[in-house]
Amino acid sequence: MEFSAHLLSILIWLPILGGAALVAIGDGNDAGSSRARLMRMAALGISVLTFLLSIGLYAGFDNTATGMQFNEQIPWVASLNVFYALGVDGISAPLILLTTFITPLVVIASWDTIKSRPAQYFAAFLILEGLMIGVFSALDALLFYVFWEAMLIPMFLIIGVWGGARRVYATLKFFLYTFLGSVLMLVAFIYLYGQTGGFDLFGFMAAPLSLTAQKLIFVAFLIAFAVKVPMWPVHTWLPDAHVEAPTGGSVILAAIMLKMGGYGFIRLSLPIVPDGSEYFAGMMIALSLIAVVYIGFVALMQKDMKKLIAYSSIAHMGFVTLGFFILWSFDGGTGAGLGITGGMVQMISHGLISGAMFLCVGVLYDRVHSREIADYGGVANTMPVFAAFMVLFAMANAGLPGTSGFVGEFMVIIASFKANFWFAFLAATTLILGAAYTLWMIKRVIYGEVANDNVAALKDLNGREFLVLAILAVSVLIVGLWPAPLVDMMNVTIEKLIEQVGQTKL
Amino acid sequence: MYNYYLTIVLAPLAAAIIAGLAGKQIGRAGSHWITILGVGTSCALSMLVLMNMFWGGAVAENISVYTWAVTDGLRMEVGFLVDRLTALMMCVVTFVSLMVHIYTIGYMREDPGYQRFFSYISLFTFAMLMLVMSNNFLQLFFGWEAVGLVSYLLIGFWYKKETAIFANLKAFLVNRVGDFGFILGIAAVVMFTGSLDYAEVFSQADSVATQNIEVFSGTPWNAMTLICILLFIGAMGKSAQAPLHVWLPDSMEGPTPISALIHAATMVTAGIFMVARMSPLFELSTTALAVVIVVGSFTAFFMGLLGIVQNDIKRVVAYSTLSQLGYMTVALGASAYSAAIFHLMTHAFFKALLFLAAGSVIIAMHHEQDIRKMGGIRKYMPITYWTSLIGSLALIGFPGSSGFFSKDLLIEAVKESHWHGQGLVYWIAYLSVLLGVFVTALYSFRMFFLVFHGKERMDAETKSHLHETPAVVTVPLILLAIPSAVIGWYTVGPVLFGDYFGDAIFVKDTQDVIAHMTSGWHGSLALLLHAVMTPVFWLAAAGVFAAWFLYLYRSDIPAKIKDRMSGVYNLLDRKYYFDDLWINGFAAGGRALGQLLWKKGDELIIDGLLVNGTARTVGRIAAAVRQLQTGYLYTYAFAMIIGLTVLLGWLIWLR
Amino acid sequence: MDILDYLVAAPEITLLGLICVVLIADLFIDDENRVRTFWLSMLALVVMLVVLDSTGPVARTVIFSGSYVSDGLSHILKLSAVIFVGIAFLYSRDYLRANEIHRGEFYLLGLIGLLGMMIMMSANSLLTMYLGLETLALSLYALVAIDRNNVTSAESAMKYFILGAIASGCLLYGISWIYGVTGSLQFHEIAAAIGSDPSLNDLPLWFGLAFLIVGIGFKFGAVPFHMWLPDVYQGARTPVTLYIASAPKLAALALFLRILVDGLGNLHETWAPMIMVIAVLSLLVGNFVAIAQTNIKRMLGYSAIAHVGFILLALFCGTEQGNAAALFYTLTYVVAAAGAFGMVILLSRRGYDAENLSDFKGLNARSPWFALMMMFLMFSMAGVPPFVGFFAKLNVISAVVDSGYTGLAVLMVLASVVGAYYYLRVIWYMYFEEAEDKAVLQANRDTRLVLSLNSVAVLALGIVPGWLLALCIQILG
Amino acid sequence: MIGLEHYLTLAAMLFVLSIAGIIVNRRNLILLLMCVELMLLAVNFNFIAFSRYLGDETGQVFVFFILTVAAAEAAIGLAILVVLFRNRRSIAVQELNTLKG
Amino acid sequence: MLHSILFYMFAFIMLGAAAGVVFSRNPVHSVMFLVLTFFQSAILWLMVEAEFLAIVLVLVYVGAVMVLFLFVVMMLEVNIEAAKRGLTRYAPFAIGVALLMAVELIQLIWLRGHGGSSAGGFAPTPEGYSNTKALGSVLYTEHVYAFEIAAVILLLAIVAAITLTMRKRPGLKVQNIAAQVAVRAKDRVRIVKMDAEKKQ
Repeated sequence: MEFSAHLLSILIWLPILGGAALVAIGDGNDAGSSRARLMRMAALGISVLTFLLSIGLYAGFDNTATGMQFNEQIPWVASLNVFYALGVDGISAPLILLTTFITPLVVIASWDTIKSRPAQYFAAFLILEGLMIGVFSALDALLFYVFWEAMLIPMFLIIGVWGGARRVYATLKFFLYTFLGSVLMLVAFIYLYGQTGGFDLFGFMAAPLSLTAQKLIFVAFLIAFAVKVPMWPVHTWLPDAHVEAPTGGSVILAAIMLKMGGYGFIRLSLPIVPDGSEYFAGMMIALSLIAVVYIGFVALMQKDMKKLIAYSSIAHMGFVTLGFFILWSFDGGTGAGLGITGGMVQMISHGLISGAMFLCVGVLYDRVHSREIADYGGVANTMPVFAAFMVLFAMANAGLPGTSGFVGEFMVIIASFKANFWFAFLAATTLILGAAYTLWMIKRVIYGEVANDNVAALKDLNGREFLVLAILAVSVLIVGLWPAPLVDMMNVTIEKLIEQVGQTKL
Repeated sequence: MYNYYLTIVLAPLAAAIIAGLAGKQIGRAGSHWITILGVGTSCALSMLVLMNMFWGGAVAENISVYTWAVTDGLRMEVGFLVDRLTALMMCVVTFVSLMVHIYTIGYMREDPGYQRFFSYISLFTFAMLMLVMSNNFLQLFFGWEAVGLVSYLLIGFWYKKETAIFANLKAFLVNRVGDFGFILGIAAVVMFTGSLDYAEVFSQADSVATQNIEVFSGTPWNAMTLICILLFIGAMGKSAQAPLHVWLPDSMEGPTPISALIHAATMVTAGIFMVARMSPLFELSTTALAVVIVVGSFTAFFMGLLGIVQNDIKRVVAYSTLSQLGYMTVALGASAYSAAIFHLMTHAFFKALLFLAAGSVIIAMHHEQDIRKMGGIRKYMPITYWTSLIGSLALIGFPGSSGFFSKDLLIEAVKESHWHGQGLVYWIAYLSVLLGVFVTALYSFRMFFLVFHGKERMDAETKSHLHETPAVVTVPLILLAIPSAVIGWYTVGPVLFGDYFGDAIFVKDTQDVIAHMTSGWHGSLALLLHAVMTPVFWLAAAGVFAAWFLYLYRSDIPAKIKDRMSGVYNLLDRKYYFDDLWINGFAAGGRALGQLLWKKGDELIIDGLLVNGTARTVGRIAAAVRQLQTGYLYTYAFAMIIGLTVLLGWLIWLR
Repeated sequence: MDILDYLVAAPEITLLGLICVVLIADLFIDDENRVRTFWLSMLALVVMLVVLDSTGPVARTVIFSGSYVSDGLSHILKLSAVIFVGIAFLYSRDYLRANEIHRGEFYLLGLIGLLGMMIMMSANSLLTMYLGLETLALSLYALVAIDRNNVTSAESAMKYFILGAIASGCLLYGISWIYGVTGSLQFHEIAAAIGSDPSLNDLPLWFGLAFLIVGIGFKFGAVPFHMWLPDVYQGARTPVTLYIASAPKLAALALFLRILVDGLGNLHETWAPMIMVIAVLSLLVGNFVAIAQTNIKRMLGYSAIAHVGFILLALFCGTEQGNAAALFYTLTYVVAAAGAFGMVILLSRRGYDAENLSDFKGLNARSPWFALMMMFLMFSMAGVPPFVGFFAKLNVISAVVDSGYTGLAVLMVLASVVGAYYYLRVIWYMYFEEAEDKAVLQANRDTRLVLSLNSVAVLALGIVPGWLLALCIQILG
Repeated sequence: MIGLEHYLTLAAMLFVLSIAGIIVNRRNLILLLMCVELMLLAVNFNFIAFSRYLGDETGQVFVFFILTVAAAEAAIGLAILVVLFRNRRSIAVQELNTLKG
Repeated sequence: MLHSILFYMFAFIMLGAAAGVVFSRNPVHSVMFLVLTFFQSAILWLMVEAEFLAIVLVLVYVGAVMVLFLFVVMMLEVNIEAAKRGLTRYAPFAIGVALLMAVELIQLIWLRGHGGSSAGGFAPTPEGYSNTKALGSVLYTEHVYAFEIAAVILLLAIVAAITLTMRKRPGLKVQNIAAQVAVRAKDRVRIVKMDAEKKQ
């Protein structure tokens, strides 16, 4: 049995089964008990092991291969022609790596901040990790859908059980919003199943479809993915979910779950319904730009740090969709690939940055138990190390060159300029708006005189927090200063994708 | 030379990282030594590079360091283009930076953030070097933003000060407005050339200039004009050209050394450098050049005027910086790139000097910056006094000083720039630079007199402690005073007329003012002798005289003028209401818009009506349908019967 | 007719014999030892499993002059019914003991009801179908009223009885028309008659059909013939509700498949629109009204209506795929429903029915394992993968889409989003709210084990649904 | 001549009458039980008429079973009624509404 | 012709009686009307030569079921006055729906035709036809399965009725023979030793 032949399965099932074991063993509802400690260690061990194994994915990944790699395929539901088919390419592999990278950090970050039922909490994250990897590696639409939906369950619980005051509202909104989006995707899948006789994604891609069918399928996909991304105007679940979620939940939500939407667009919408996508490209671009500008303004006025970061996530994800959907605005030459690469890089980078930002807020929240900007001020006086990290991540969030935040935005702006001056014009407003809302927050939270006794009593980062933030900081800088390894992973796949999308299916 | 370049760039970076991350471990002395060592190395090597260029005949080098990313046929690289322009900038940057490093030892002696400060300024040096040494737009933008970042950090260095953290946010955001244009400009470059590499882009410049782009449909714009104007918007932000100048005076909230380094000598001139670097592009668009010259003229004259009403010692210098940057911009617009760069260089020295001198005064005055509370300091601080005098004279273009050569020739170049067809633009430019001379002299010496001469207006406590600053402060003053005084004399010939820049700067023959002036060039001495014949000299002299008259001789007059012309005074005092426009106009407008979109758009319409509205509707339907389940048997039976009847009716009548 | 032919009917015959044994044995068991009746009944069910296992599935066999049919469908339905009745008995035992309604008649009526179901599942003529239906219905009426001191039980039994009688009246009226038009009561003869004489396919037959649909709709609890259902679910004691909510759904499916598919399959284009309308109404009414409920039994009642909507939409397609989907859906839904009501029973204590949703508050703190199990069940009912409810819905939607009703499929999924809310609310109460009552749930080991198996089954079936799906397709293919 | 239609019509009217009796009655549960009996009677009419018309005894056999079941049904219905009455001391239909919504 | 007149007569009486069942205010009257309805039905069934069922109807229904009804009506001591409060609020609407259904059914029967036509009345039965015999010959052969089920239903009815209604009344005195037999002397008599009272 070759290791790499089952690597994806291992990556999926190791955390899921580990999580299940954690739930089964439990912690006796005592966060301080030695059993709870053991569970934490186990969770960390599993997530780190998953990460280490995923390095094998990177090492074994062939940048030049055009097809899927690490393929696995066994029949699952024979009567529906469903396969347990896995594989990765340059689009999914980086996202899987992101997932395995972020999860151990979340585990570390939540180490002793979760006081109730830590075993369940960590189990939820592990299961979520496995499911997310599953989404990114599924090559069968139904398998994809199963992972996609199942993912909602642990997240629903994470927000609902360990969240803030309005957690129930937020988590129900999150669940129902995303559920609503994805069920229509299911209908589209079933329709395609009827057309092709299977759920194979490549079968879907190869199937000829009328323009009307493509449009309808696109809309079904759109609702699913737009909610997840989230795009304006179906974004309002995100701020609520983020605000109420525990830190770890926010991190995973922002860092990885939002990427599902972008991944869905690029993996499903574009290749399966190229003509439908082209038909709606204008609308998608418009929505993306609204996300950038409108949400930028909204983010400016937020009083809650998490909400602000949540809105900034929406704005940043606008770049992803913009990058993807300017695909048809070029007549050859540079552009399409740049846009998609930019969108992809933006996803990875946003995963790192928004995760880091939420962790930063979490650090403050753990100490003061408030997310209100007004409750802070002059944090730099008492937490200089933390302040340094926070400013770094804020700058990354504002798209400063040298940080990962810049790479994607730069590529997308350049590509969109070629598509249309005004696309780039509106997209580039993020330079101003992004800096404005992020740095204004920094000004009010980090800088200034010590605002109150709470701030005066703050203690700087402990070793655990430092470790997490430092790892993220380094990765943000590495991606910012040398994105080539990341981009090289994607190039071939994206070229092939563009070629594929370029061929009409009518 | 590759290793030299790498060392030049990385030495300050390494120093910054060490001082920043291990500041506690290496201590205060450790951190200043390490950073000074780093910058010193850079400086020395930069000099070496420059000398190689100047005397060794080294040719321009275009080297790729590493590939940042390649995708979709667009190569994005990190690399160095070291030509004569770059070499000059490298020297200016590293030299001023070195001086500032040394000076900081004294200036920041008691500051708790000592190590952090050194880390920042070293980091700045790295960023600025990356900017000037770049061989492509990506790295240019990187450096561009990185210097902005450090500027942000340094303005807000004293983060407890509300004004400081306001100023740094403002600086960053206003700069971002410029960057907004800049990145679009880069995008436009990529669109038309498919490359980010300077050499590649410049080689395609001619073909780009023939293309059009319809930004507004039906109105074709020349591609080159669009590119240049967009890039110039970036320059306006960084080099504080009106109306994006508002951040610079506020940036004086930062410690004085960085005002000298970043907000006078180096970073703010990045825009000037960039335009000069892009001369092969700008040359191909006269429209863009006209825009450049108009913006520059406005800045040069009107910002200078503001210097007259300022009372904060650093702000006066800051407005003078604005005005001088305007001069450089005008020169750029007049295609006199070398004049602009030359002025940039001299300005770097004397303006850094002036700032450091001001800082010296501030140290001595225990961080009092209001010039109305100074006076007569001359006798307490002789070194500061004399160096300040040199700086001020250089600033006003006193014959023989470095400023004289640069400014005089700059104005001459503007005067000679006939290609604008003697139109309105020409006159605007020429008149503003000319009148600007008077204004410059007036505010420079107003400050000089108020600080160093006249009555001692400070309180007794301060006065009792007043003494010359230590050597770490004065040595850099002296070291900067020397080039401020003499560098023009030696370099004007080769730099301006001796084809120093060679290929580094491209000027179209038809627009080559400097070449036009070369015929009238007979060496520094000739120019010096010629000085008294020019209006420039007399205007400057008049300015100095006016300053003397108003602020030393009849110091009661200014108040009267102020009363008499309160309208004008208010206009100046409120800085032409630019700040109000930005803060109360755009920033407040943006916030109001954000509030509107959030509360009305997101919370009311999307969340309230659409999302929760749907949920409410579902709930209402549920409650309503629930009412049908009355609990009465006959209702239940009736429902069944109605169902049956409808089925039957459908079958019999409708089917 | 050879006497050996009767062996085909061995399950029914055996069960009848066992019922008599239990009936008589129960007379000699006093109240303290009533649990013996339980064990005896369970033994009877085990015997049934053995008998069923040894008699089937054989090739389709028709005996008793065409009254009785034994085929794959009847076999699997009977097998499942026996199992679910057993589960219902098991979950009920402790509750009944605690609430002092532990009477032998509960098991007896349950077994007779099972016999009724089995008769329906094997019915090959309208007459046997009707008699089986009545056997089941009368047992259920009596079961609902079995707690004689309970006002709501009596009320719901009365409602159930009256409405059931109307429904069976309508069914009979419909049967009379079918009989009048085709001259036969046996399904294949009816089908043959319509097939050979297309002129029969006219209004009189359709009228009969409409009346039949009332009866079938009532049995399923489809809107607008559903109104008994919430009241009965709520009013009956929880074990009875559990009984009603589980196995009889299988009988209802048999009712539909035997009559409308086997017998009146030729009339598909007439009955399909009617079924579609009542199915869609069920889907909407069930899901919407369930949201407004505070009583979990009532909520599950409305949820049952919504699920019926799904089952009927699968049947509406009239394709093999659709029928298989309906069978799959029913089987898996019943698994989840049995588990859910089992959980409600588990939460109840002596003299206290945990009927309100709020009784589930903080269950995770009290008994994390059962909270997890309940969560599985709720997510399965909501149709969230990887639980089996998802595959059930998938099959149905797939059948609907294949029949060309994509718009209908969209409506179905949207309705399930609305439906998801009230299932989530249960989870919300269990996980996100503080417990009002911190007591840990007590349960016998066997109940605990079976309930866990039951709940884990919805996950296990969701992960490996292939075999069951293949089986359903094979049976109805 | 009196034929099938007449009997069917009679059955239909009886059927409708019984249904009307059920849905308009709010007084008395016993009446509902009686209406159910009427309904079954209507069905029986149909069966007998069709049986006679078709010359096929099966319909009459069905009636036989309906009568049997109806008797059993009546017994159980009345038993439930008794239980209800014992608990509530009322058999008014309009008071039977504690379960609703 | 006579046949027709008789049919219409009995039919109208039957419908009238049925209406009496529905609209009568006194439950006892309703039961009586129901009995009348059954009698009329029996007659009408006789007219189509369904003698066996007609007899069964009278014997089983009128004789047993109706008596049961009457018994229950009497037993429950229903307050007749209180039960008189009339019809449901939407009775007119309900009657409208019922009429609509009647129209639908009658339209079906008379206007749209059915499987066959018997406008000329029922075909005569063959000579020597005995309804009872015909039924008897199929009941235990062809329909033996149904017959057995019917038996089960009756058993069920017994079980159910007993389950629901039989109860031990609190005041009822019954002997517990097992307990009586099992009794032992020491349970009944306790011999208490007492000290003799002192004489005063």
